[in-house]
Amino acid sequence: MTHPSDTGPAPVLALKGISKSFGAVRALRDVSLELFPGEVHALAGENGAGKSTLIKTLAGVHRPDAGQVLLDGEPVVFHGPGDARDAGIAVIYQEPTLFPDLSIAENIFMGRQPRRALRRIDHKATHDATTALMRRLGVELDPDRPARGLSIADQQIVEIAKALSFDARVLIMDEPTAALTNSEVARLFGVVRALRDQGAAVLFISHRLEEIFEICRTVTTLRDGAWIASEPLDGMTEDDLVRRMVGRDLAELYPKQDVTPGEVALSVRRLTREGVFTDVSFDVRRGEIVGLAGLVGAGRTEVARAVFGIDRRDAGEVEVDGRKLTNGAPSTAMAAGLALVPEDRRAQGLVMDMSIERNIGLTGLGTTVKAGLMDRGAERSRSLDWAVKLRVKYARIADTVDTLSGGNQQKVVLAKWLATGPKVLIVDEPTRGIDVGTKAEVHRLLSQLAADGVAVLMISSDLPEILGMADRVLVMHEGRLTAEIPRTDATEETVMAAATGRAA
Amino acid sequence: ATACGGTTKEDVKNEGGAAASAGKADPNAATKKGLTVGFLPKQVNNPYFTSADKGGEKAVKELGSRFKEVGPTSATDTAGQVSYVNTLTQQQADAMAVSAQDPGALCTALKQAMKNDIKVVTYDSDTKPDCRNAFVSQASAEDLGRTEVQLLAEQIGYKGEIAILSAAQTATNQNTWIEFMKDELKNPKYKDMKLVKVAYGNDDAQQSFQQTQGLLQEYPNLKGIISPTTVGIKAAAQYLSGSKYKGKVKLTGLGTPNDMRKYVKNGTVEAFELWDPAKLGELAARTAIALASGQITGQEGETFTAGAMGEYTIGEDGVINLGKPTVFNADNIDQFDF
Amino acid sequence: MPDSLTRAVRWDTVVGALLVVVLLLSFTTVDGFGNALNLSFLIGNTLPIALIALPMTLLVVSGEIDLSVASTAGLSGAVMGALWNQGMAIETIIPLCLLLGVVCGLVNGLLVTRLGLPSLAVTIGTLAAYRGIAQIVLGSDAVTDFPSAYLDFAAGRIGDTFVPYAFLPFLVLLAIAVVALHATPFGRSLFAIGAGEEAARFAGIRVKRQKLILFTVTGLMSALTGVFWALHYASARYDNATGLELSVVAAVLLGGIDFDGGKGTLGGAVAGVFLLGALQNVMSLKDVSAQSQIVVTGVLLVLSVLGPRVARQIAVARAGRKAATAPDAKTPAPTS
Amino acid sequence: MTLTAPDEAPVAEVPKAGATRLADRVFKMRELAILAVFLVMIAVTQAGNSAFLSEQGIKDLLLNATILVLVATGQALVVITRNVDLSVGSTLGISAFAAGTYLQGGGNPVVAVALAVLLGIGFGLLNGLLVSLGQVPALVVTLGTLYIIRGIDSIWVGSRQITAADLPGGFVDFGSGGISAVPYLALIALAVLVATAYYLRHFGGGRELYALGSNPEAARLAGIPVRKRILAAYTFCGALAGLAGAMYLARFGNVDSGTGSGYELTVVSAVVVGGVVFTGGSGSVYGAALGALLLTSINSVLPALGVSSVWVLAINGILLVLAIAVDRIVALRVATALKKRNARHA
Ligand SMILES: Nc1ncnc2c1ncn2[C@@H]1O[C@H](COP(=O)(O)OP(=O)(O)OP(=O)(O)O)[C@@H](O)[C@H]1O
Ligand SMILES: Nc1ncnc2c1ncn2[C@@H]1O[C@H](COP(=O)(O)OP(=O)(O)OP(=O)(O)O)[C@@H](O)[C@H]1O
Ligand SMILES: [Mg+2]
Ligand SMILES: [Mg+2]
Repeated sequence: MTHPSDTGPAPVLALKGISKSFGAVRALRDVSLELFPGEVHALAGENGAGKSTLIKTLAGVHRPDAGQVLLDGEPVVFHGPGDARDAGIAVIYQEPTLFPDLSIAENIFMGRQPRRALRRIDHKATHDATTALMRRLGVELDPDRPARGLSIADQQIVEIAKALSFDARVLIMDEPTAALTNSEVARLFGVVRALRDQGAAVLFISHRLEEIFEICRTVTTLRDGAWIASEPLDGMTEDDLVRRMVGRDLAELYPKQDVTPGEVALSVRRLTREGVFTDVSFDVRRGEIVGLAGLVGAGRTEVARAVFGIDRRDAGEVEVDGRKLTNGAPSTAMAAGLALVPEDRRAQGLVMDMSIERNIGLTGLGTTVKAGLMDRGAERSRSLDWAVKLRVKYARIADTVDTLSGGNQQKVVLAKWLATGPKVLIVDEPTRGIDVGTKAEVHRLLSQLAADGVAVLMISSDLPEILGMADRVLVMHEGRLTAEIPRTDATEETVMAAATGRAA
Repeated sequence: ATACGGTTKEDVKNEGGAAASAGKADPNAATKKGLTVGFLPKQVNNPYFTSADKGGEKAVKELGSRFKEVGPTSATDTAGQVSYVNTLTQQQADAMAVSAQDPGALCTALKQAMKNDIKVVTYDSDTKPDCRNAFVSQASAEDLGRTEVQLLAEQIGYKGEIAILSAAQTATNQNTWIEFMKDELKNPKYKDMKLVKVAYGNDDAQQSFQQTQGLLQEYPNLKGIISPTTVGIKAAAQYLSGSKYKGKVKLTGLGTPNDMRKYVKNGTVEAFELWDPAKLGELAARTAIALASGQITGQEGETFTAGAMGEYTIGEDGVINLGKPTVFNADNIDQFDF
Repeated sequence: MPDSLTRAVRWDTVVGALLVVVLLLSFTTVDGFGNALNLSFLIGNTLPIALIALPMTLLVVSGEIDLSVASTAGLSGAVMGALWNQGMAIETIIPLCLLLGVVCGLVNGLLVTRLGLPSLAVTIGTLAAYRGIAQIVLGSDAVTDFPSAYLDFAAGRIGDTFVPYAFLPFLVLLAIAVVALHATPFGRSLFAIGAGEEAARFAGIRVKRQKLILFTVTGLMSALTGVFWALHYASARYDNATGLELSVVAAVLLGGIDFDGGKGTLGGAVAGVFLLGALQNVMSLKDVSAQSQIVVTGVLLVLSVLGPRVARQIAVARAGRKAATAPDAKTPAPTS
Repeated sequence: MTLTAPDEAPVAEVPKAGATRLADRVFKMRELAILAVFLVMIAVTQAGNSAFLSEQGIKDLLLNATILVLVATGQALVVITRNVDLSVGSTLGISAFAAGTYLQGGGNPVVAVALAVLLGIGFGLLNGLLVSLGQVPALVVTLGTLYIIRGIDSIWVGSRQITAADLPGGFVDFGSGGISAVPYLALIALAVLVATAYYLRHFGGGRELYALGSNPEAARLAGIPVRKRILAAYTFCGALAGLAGAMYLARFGNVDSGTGSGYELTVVSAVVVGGVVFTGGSGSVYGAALGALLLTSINSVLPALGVSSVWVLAINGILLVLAIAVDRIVALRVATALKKRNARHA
C-alpha cells in the first residue's frame, strides 16, 4: 500500500485531504486521490462508501468542506459543473441526467453546441456529430429522437456519448456499465482505451470487479468515507480488492441452492404488445429461478411491465397460481401474489421525497391497517424489519430515500417488494449498482426465497449473474423469446448466440 | 311549512318579510353632530363612486360629523362588501350609505346593522326595501330610461336599428332602465326604430370594446347604441372613434363629462346624460344624518331639508329621487368637471 | 435537539403559531374584534374558503389542482335559484345541487385521468364553462327568497356564542378530511402519487381512480359551498363566489402545501385559511384600506415560501457546523 | 470475461430523413391542431356573417389579439423553464398607468413606451430574483407579487384614470391605426414574436431555457447558468408585459387601477391552449401566440354570430376544453405512430 509517488508524470487532477458532510452524515473524510494522464484509475468501495460524492466534488457539483482540488498541480475552486467542464473534465454521473423533451443530439451538446455565424447554433453539425458518436459507440439511436422513453441502458449510452463528445483531459465515469450488456461494455472499453492512449486520465467506478481488473491499472479504495488505499492492480486478486472494500472476506457470490421446482406459479401465454414484443409464452414454477436474458432493448423490461399490469397487453394471458390477471391492473396482480422490482429505481421504484419507512410501507397499505386507519406501529416495524434484513445503510428510517447512496436505494426497493411476501417475484436488474458484498446477499436472499417456494423471474444484463443464479434461462431477441436453455447447458456462448439472433 | 314533503317558493311567500322597524319621525329634531357616517360604495377606486363619496364627505363634514369610506376593490366581490357592512357594524358607525352590489346578499348583514341601531341608506343601487331605511335614487329609473331613448331617437332621426350595451347581466339598475327603454320604444313615434339586441360588456373596458365590435359586425345597418353605463359608453366611444363607424353610428347613454369630452369634441358622440354623482353622494349623506337625528324614519311622505339642495320628500318604498339628469353636448360640456 | 428544531420550523407549524399570535394580539388590542358577533362574522365569511380548502388540499397533495371550484359553487347556487323559482322544494333541490357538483367534479376528473390532460388547463377551461352554464341557467336573476329556516341556519349563530351553526358541520368535515389524509391508506397513497406518480403506480396504487375520487369530492364540496353561499348571503346569482378559487389557492399555499405535490398538512392549510380571514377582519376593523390589504396578502404569500427556505438553510447550516466540530476518533490515518 | 460483440454491430444508416420529418411533424402538429381549430372557427363565422372578414373585421381581430399575444409570448418563455408568472396582469396595469401619467403631462410617446417597458423589466427582475435566488415555487411567489403589484397600483392610482382625452392624439391614433387591415400594434407584436421564436430555436440561451425546464437538475450538471437563465426569462416576460401595458394604453386609451386584473388566467389559458406544457421543456412561442389568437377570436366570433352574450362564457369554456383535448389526442396519436416507427425491431 503506497501512497501515489511523487515520481513519474505529474497528475492532471488531484484531490488533497477532501472532507464532505451532508448534515450529520460524513460522506468523505480526508480523502486524497491523483489521476495521471494515460491511466485508467478505479475507485472501489461498498455502497455508500462515498464514491459518487467524491466524483461530484471533482466535478464541482459539491463544494468540499475541507481540502483542495488540484488541476495540473495548481489549486482550483470549481464554482459549478460548468467550471469543471471548462477545465476539460467530462463526467458521467451515476444516475442519467437527460433532458427528456430534447432530442438526443441536443442532450449531448447542450451548452456547447457547434456555432455558426452570429453565435447561432449549427443544427446540422450537431446532428452529424451525434451520428458520428453513435457510430463510435456502435449503437443505433436516432439523434433527433427525444430522450423521453429511452430505456435506462440507452440513457446511459447517451450519457457516455455526452462525455465523449468533447476532448476531455479527464474522463470520470460513475458506474457507466451498470445497465449495459457485455457487448456494449466491450464497445465502451474500446473507446476508453483509445482515449487513454491519447493521454486522457480516466476515473472509473464499477461494482463489477472483473471490469475493474480488465481496464484499470490502479485502484483507490474507500470505506465509510475514508481513504483506505491507492495501489496498482497488478498482482491483486478480486478477493484482495473485496477485502479492502469490505474489511472482511466475502461469502460466495452465487450461492445457488438446488431445489426441485414445484407446480407452475406464473404462466404467461402468447403475450403480445404491438411493436414491442410478440407471442411471449413461458412458465415459472415454485422454487425456480428463471433468468431472462437478452441484449439491451430486447424487450425484457416491457414483458415484465405487461405481466405486472403497468402496461396493457394487446393479446395473451397471464396467470398466477391458476388465477387469470386483469389486463392493466397492478393492484390485482399484487393481490394475486405478484411483485415487480422495476429497473428504474428513481422513477419507478421509489418516491424519492418520501422516507425509507414510508417507501417500504407503500406496498403494505392494504395490510398495515387497523379498522381502516393506518397502523403506524405495524408499518414502522414492517419497514424496519426489512431495512435491517437487507442491511440498508441509513441514519434514520425517517430520512428521505434521496439521501441514500445508489446501492442502498436499490436495497430499499427490494425491501419494499420482499415485504409483500410474494408468491411470484419478478426482479428487473436487481443488483444494478449494488456492491459485491450486498450482491452476494441479494443472491443468497433470492436463492432462499426460491427455496421457500417463491417463483422468481430474474431479468439481468449481468450475464454471470444469470448463469450463476438461474435454473433455466429464457432469451429474448427483438421482442421474441428465442431460446430456453436449462442451467446445465447455459454458457455465455449459448446465451449470447440466442440473444443476438444467431440460432442457438 | 312542509307541504308535499318540502319547502317551496309558495310556502315562503306566506312567510312575509319583516319590514324595517320604524319609530316615530320628529321633523323638528336637531341635527346631531359628531356622528360617524360610513360610505360603502360598490367598489373603491371607481371614479364615479369616488366623486359621489367626495360629495358625501363634504356634506358630512359640513354637518359636523365624521366621514369614512370603506369598500372592496372589485365590483363583483359581494362577500367582500358584506364583510365591510359587518365591519361598520362592529365599529358602531351611526349610519351607513351603501351602494349594493347585490339586492339580496347584503340583507342579512344590513338587518344586523339596523338591529344595532345603525341607520342604513342605499344610494345608486338599491337592496330589497326591508333591508334599509331609505334609498337615494340618482334619478327616477323611468326618467333615465325614457330620456336615453329620446336622445338617441333625435340623433338618428327616429329611424333605424339600435342596440343597447349594458353592464353586467345582473346589474339591477341597468336592467330597470332597459325595461323602461323598451317600454318607451312602444310609443308609435318610434315605429321605425328597432331594438335589435342587448349586449353585456360587464363594465369591463375590453369586453365592452369587443361587444361593440360584435354589434357592428352582426348588424351592419346599426344606427345607434345606447350604453347606460359609464364604462360601456366610454369603451364604445373609443372603439367608434378609431373605426370607420365614427360619426355614422350614434352613441348615447350615461357617461361622465371628463370621460366623454374628447369624443364629443371629435364628433363621435353628440349628446349623453348623467346626474351629478357628487350631488347623489351629498343627498345620501344628508339623508343618513337626517335618519340618525330622527328627523325622518324612511316612511313614505316624510320630508326633510337637504341643505342647499332644498327639500326632498320620501316616496313609495322609502325612495328619494335626486332629480332629472343633465344632458351634456358640445355646447355645455366644458362647464362641467367630474 | 437540532431534530426537534428542524421539525419546529416546519412551515405549517409556523402558520398555526402565527394564527394564534394574531388572534391573541387582536383580542387584546383591537376594538370590536373579540366580541362574539364579530367572531361569528369572521368565521361565517371564511367558511366558504375553508370548505373548499379541504378537498383542494388533498388534490394539491396528490399533485393536481382544480381552479373550477368557484364556478362549480356558482353553478350549484344558480341551479338552486332556478329550481327554487320553478317551485321545487328546497329539500329536493339541495341534494340535486350536490349531485350536480359531483357531475362537475367527475367531468374534470375524467378529462384529467382518461385523457391525461393537465388539470390546470382543464380546470381553467371548466372554470369558464361552469360559470357560463350558470349564467345560462339563471341569467340576470337574483333569487333571494329562500325559506328563513335555511337562511337562519346558514347565517345565524348558536345563541349568543361566536359559533355559527354552519361551523359545526364544517368541524365534522374537517375531522373527516384530516383522518382521510393523514391516517388512512388512501391519504398515504395521495402523498405517494403527488411525490412520485410513476413509483406509486408501480406500487399498485390505483392512481387514476384515486384522482377521480378526489376531483369528484372536490366538485361535491364546491357545490356544497355554493349552496351554503347562496343561503348565507341569501342570494343565488350566477356570479356567486367569483374569484374564490384564487383565495382558496392563496390560503392553501400560505398553509405550506407544496404545489409540486406530495407535501403539506391539512392543519397548515386550515390555519392558512383562517390566518388570512382573521388578518382581513382585523385590518378592516383597523381601517386599513382594501388596497393595502391586498399588499399584505401578497407579502404574506411571498414570505410563506421564503420563510421555510430561510429556516431550512439556518437549520442545515447549524447541523453542518455541529457535524464538522464533532470529534471523530475512528478516522484511520492514511497509511503511506 | 470480455465478450466481443457478435459482429461489428451494423450501424444501419438510421432512416434519418423519414424519422426527422416525422419528428418535425410532431413538433409542428401541436401548433397545427390549434391553427386548424382557429381557421375552422373563422370560416364558420364568415359563412354566418359576411361582414366578419371585412377590412375592419380583420383589423379588429388582429388588434384584439395583439396584447394577449405579447404577454403570452413572454409567459411561454417562463413556462418553458418550468415556472410561471402570474403577476403579468398586475404588471401590465401598473406600466400602462405609468406610461399614461407621463403622457398626460405632455411627454414623448417613445419615452412613455420605454418607461412602461422599464417598469415591466423591474417587476420581472423582482420576480426572477425571488424565484431563482430563493429557489421557491414560482406559483406562490408570483401569486404574491400579483397581489403586491396590484395593491401598490391601487394605492398609487386611487380612483384616478387616464382617458383618451388626456393622451396625445398621435399616440391614440397609432393604437388603432394600421396599414390597411394590418394594425401597427400587430406588426410590433409579430416582430417580437418572430424574434423570440428565432432566438429560442437558434441560440444557445434559448435552447438552455428548454433544457432547464425539461430537467433542472440535469441543467445544473450540464453547467447551464440556471439562475441567470430564469432571471432572464422573467425579465423578458416582465418587459413584454410592460410593452403590452403601453399598447393597452394606446389601444383603449383608458387605464385605471383595475386595468389588467384577472388577465393572468387568460394569459395562462392562451399559453396552455397553445401547447406549452406546464411542466416545462416543451412548446413554442408560436403555439402560445396561436393560443392567444384563438382565445381572443372566440370573443369576437360569438358576438359576430349573434350568439347572445349569455352563452358566450359557456361556449368559451367548452371550446377551451375541446381545444386542449383535441391537441392532446393528436399529440398522443402522433407519439404512438412515432414509437412504432422508432421501435428497434420494426
Ligand atoms: N445529498 C445528500 N444528502 C445527504 N446524504 C447524502 C447525500 N448524498 C450522499 N449522501 C450520503 O453520503 C454517503 C456516500 O454516498 P455516495 O453516493 O457517495 O456513495 P457511493 O459510494 O457512490 O455508493 P453507491 O455505490 O451505492 O453509489 C452515503 O451515506 C449517502 O447516504
Ligand atoms: N418507459 C418507456 N417508454 C417508452 N419506450 C420505452 C420505455 N422503456 C423502454 N422503451 C423502449 O422499448 C424498447 C424495449 O426496451 P426494454 O427496456 O423493454 O428492453 P430490455 O430488454 O428490458 O432492455 P434493458 O432493460 O436492458 O434496457 C426499447 O427500444 C426502449 O427504448
Ligand atoms: Mg454512487
Ligand atoms: Mg430492461
